[in-house]
Amino acid sequence: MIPISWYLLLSAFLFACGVTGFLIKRNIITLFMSIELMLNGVNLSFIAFATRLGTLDGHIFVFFVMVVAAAEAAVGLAIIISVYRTRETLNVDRVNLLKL
Amino acid sequence: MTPLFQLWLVPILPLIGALTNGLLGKRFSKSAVATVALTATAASFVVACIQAAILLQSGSPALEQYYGTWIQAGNFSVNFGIYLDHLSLIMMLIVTGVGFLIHVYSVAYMEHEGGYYRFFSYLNFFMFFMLTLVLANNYLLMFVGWEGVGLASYLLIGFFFLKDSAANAGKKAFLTNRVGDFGFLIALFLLIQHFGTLHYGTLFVVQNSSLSHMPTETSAGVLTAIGLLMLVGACGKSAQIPLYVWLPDAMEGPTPVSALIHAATMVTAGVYMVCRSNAIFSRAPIALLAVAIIGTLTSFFAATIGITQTDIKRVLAYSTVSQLGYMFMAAGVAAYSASVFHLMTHAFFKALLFLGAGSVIHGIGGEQDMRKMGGLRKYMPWTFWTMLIATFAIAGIPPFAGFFSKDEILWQVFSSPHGSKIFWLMGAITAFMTSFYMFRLIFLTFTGEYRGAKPDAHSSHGSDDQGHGTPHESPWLMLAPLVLLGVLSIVGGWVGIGNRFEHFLDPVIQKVSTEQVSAQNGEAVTTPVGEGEGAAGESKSLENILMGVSVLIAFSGLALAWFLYVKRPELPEQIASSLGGVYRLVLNKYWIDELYSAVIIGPLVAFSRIVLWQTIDQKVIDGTVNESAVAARDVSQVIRQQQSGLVRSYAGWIAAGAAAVVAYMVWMGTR
Amino acid sequence: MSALTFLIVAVIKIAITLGVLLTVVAYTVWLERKLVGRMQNRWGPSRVGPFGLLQPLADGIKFLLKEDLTPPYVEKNIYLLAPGLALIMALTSIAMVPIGPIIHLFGISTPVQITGVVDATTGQASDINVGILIVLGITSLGVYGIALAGWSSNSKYSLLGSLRASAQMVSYEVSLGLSLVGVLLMSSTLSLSGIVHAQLGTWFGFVPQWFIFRGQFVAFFIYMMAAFAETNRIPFDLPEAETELVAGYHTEYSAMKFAMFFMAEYANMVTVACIASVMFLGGWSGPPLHFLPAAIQAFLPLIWFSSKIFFFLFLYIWIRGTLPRFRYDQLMAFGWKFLFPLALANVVVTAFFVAIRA
Amino acid sequence: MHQFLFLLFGAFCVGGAINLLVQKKTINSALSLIVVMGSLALIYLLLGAEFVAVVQVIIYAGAIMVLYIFVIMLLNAGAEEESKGSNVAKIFGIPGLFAGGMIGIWVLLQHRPEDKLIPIGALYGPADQVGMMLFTKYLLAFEVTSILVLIAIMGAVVLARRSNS
Repeated sequence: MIPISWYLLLSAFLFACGVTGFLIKRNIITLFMSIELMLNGVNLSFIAFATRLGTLDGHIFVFFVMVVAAAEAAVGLAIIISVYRTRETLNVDRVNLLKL
Repeated sequence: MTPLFQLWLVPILPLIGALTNGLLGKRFSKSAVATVALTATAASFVVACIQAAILLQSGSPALEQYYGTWIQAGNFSVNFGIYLDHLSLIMMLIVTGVGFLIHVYSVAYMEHEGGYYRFFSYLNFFMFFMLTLVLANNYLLMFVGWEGVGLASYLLIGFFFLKDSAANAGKKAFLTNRVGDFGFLIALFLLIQHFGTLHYGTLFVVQNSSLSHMPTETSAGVLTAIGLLMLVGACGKSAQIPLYVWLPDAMEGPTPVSALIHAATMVTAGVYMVCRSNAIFSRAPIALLAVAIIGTLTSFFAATIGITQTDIKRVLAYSTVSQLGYMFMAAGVAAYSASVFHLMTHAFFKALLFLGAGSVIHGIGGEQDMRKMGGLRKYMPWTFWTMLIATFAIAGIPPFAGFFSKDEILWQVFSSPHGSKIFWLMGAITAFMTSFYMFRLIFLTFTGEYRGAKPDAHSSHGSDDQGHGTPHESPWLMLAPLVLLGVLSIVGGWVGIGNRFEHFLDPVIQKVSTEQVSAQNGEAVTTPVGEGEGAAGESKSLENILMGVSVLIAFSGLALAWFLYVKRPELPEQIASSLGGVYRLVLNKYWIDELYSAVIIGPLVAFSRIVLWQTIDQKVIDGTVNESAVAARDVSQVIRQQQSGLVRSYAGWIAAGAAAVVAYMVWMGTR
Repeated sequence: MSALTFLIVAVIKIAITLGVLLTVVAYTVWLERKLVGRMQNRWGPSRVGPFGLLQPLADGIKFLLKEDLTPPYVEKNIYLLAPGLALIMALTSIAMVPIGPIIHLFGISTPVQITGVVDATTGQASDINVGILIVLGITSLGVYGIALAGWSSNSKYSLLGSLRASAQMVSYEVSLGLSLVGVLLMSSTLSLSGIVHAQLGTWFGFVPQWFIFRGQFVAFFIYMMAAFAETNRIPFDLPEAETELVAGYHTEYSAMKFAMFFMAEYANMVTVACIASVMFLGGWSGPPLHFLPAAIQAFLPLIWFSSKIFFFLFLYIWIRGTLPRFRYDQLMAFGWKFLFPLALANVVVTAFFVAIRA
Repeated sequence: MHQFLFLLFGAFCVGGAINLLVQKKTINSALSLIVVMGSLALIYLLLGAEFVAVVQVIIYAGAIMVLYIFVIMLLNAGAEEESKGSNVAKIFGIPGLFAGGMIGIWVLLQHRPEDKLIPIGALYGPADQVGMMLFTKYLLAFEVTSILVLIAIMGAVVLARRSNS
């Protein structure tokens, strides 16, 4: 018997960790992984609420989130590869040609 | 209504031709271009004839067709509609018929000019707008045509746009017309304000019109204002004092253009408009008087100038102005039918004259100065005879067309309640001068010896690249229209015998006489009392006398011309020198252009340059723009520091913003 | 049954299964060496014990006693983690496989399946509803062992090998999963025992109603191809192509860690064989042989199952002895351009027929 | 039992997440992320969402993360270099983040009293029901996501292909 708020706190924590990672990490791949982490946190709260409300819709949304995550990973990693080919670096701070 | 009654076809066909030539003409061969243009015009003419027949045998005063709403603002609405009554019928037939003939003529005349397709596309374009003008069922649509023909004439005057004079002439015509259009527009606004509609049917048809119940304005009133403003518009378009200056310069355009636009059709738009608005003018005697005065002055004035001009086309131009003045004079004495009648005959013979002049110019390789012509009769007999016919017509010698119309006008001026003897006198003198300078033209051009040096191939008009040896007759393609128009110039006037023409126009003209208006009820107005016949019934003898007088005048003009230019060719110079200043004054067209440029244009330009341009535009407007741009740049200088190109800082902002949003939502949710 | 007995039974089943599995793995190696030897017209191991039967034991001892050296410049912890990961993943998935029907021992009745229990209400054997998916998941996790091994050992051969391995396994997992979809459609369940139960029964009393006989032979073919690629066996053993990359991803490994990879590979073979037999060959079910004595009848399911496993292992070895190795682009092209569309087509056709039947 | 399992896997999640942040090497971050995902899958199982759990393992751990690892190996991404980026992230992002987190926790604690307790397997989401919903109620969204994935595939191919080929 677990109060739902525990799940929610866990998911919030995961999400927060994802955001923090996105903010403090420099490696572009790690940034993407932080995004995945955020998505997972959201998924957890989806599932928790689905159980709490006794409906399966939450599960469905998790599927959609996963699909989007997969697509995002595929495209993102492709972008990473092409960026690496041109800029020879994975550090986002060095990929800043767009400024000024 | 019979399925054959498809008025929209009449304007649309030339438009199709214009678009076809204008868009694809570059790829067409000359013959193809000509075919397209001619087919469009001819078809339009045929359709026009069919429509006319339908109207006449339908017996109804007017037929109208709606093709949907154009503007819908409150209870004021303008719709695309075509309105065919006897007036617009005549105009339509003139435009399409003469237009077609001139198209035929142009095929040969423009043979060696550049921009062949451009020319015909413009010409068809003009036809479209002119037909819109005459067939519109409301003033706004008419105004569209009005502007459209202005545009077309601008394009055609400036057809040889490589020539500075041509381009300037085009600009001049356009600007001068704008002045007139300004007045016309205000007149339309007044109409909308006071009658809430621009639709002829609503305005003029007696039963449902607030206008036709208005009394005649003894003193100045709204109708007077509308009438005067319309007159301004008409002056612009029909080259009346003070806005006539553009028409002589418009002769820079190719001669067929001068014939079609600046003699036969467009310049008569003003007359058409005045006659169309007769219900208004008849109720505004002051405006009517103004029309008459301006018409009379213009005709007299232009005639005097015409005497001294040596450029064949300019002579014709001034005679056109003078004849238009005649029409206005007629309209000014509420003799609208006479005015329209003269409009028609004038369309015939003046078009013929221009085409003949064009044929002459064409024949001697672009020379336009009459002093370098002469003796062309034996080189180009067809041209000579046809032009002679036209001259007889314009001089008002029976039984040619001009005689009937001119005589009608003079009689009306003399007899109608709005008319006066002074008008008649001036008109008569003008008639005298007219016949004088017209025969002067004929004699100078066709009789005597050929004074032209060997004309160079590349002179005034365009790039006429066929080297002319001796003068030669024009090809049959140009002569055929001459002949046809010649026939029309002879028989065209006969329709006026016995006031038939006047009666034909009765349904259009609202007879407004003082007592009827004081009676002020519909049925009194609806029973038309033929003013003309009434007058004619009483004083047939007087009319005959006047007729004789005008014929006499015409012949005397002929005689004088003969005396001066055939019998004693040296006299004119002597006279000119003896007259001295006066002659120079007239020769230089009274320095009207110089006057305008000094009084109006100069100050205007100076004002524009100094105040509008250097002060308002450069300092205020540009200054505002530049300053705001500078300010934006400075602000951006500060802000753009934020665009570091570092993804993570952007992410940081996003996170902060999201947190703020969440906090706000929670706060809203928990209070 | 009580939680305690459940626990005890589970532990016992795990112990037995693991033991058997490891033994099978060990003796698969022996069998392979023997068979390939015969195919190449040599004896193969024959010194240690009769027919060299003790050879695996000797090998094990050798692996244990060899010096366990760790090359410098390797990612230490990952380098150590990788073999364990590989082996664990290989051994785990056997837990889902229904090896036999319910047996009754000492008054306790339980299916011969680690994750299986007897449904109290129906008395039927039941297990995880998504067993097959779990197997697939674990198989997909098996990639990590190889990938990490290759990457952590900081050598270009290993890196290339692991790159190849991960790409190849990820690609072929798609075809693998899709090839099973047909069977799942027909059995309309995801639980392995359920699938086995769906294949019980025979035509004319002796032809078993296995899915391979019910139109899934194409799927079976696809599955076998994909399985060979999954387990990095010839003709798909590009990751450890000794002629190109010394030994692929486990070039830098030695002694017991190498042995772990070795065992993982063979355990994977066994697992794949189990899944194949369960999905297509009816698992422990088979044509009833009534003429056999009851004592043997009791063990018939296990016999059937083990014989199928043996058949598959033999097939592995046979093909290894027969076929040459693919080129890498050929491998990928085969996987994506042939197997994948074929599997899709199979799914569509099967779904069509299932829909018609329903 | 249930609480014990939840706390165990939750601890795994937290540890993995934190490890993802503190690790300097990309590969370690990836592995810890895998740990997080695995334990999340088990938590899903606790919540009765077995199908989601398995799919989580197959798709996330089995496919997506393999892709990450693959790219990490391909680009041979070692330890991340220390480069001074912008401080905006640290100045605004993290405080804002913690502010948001605090607010979230506060809200949760606010609603603690009527908080429902979830027994193990309170909702049981077997594959067939989920699939039924997926193909009836959410069919349109499902198809749209399939299109999305297709586009993603093409995009990935176009982006990652060498320009000279």
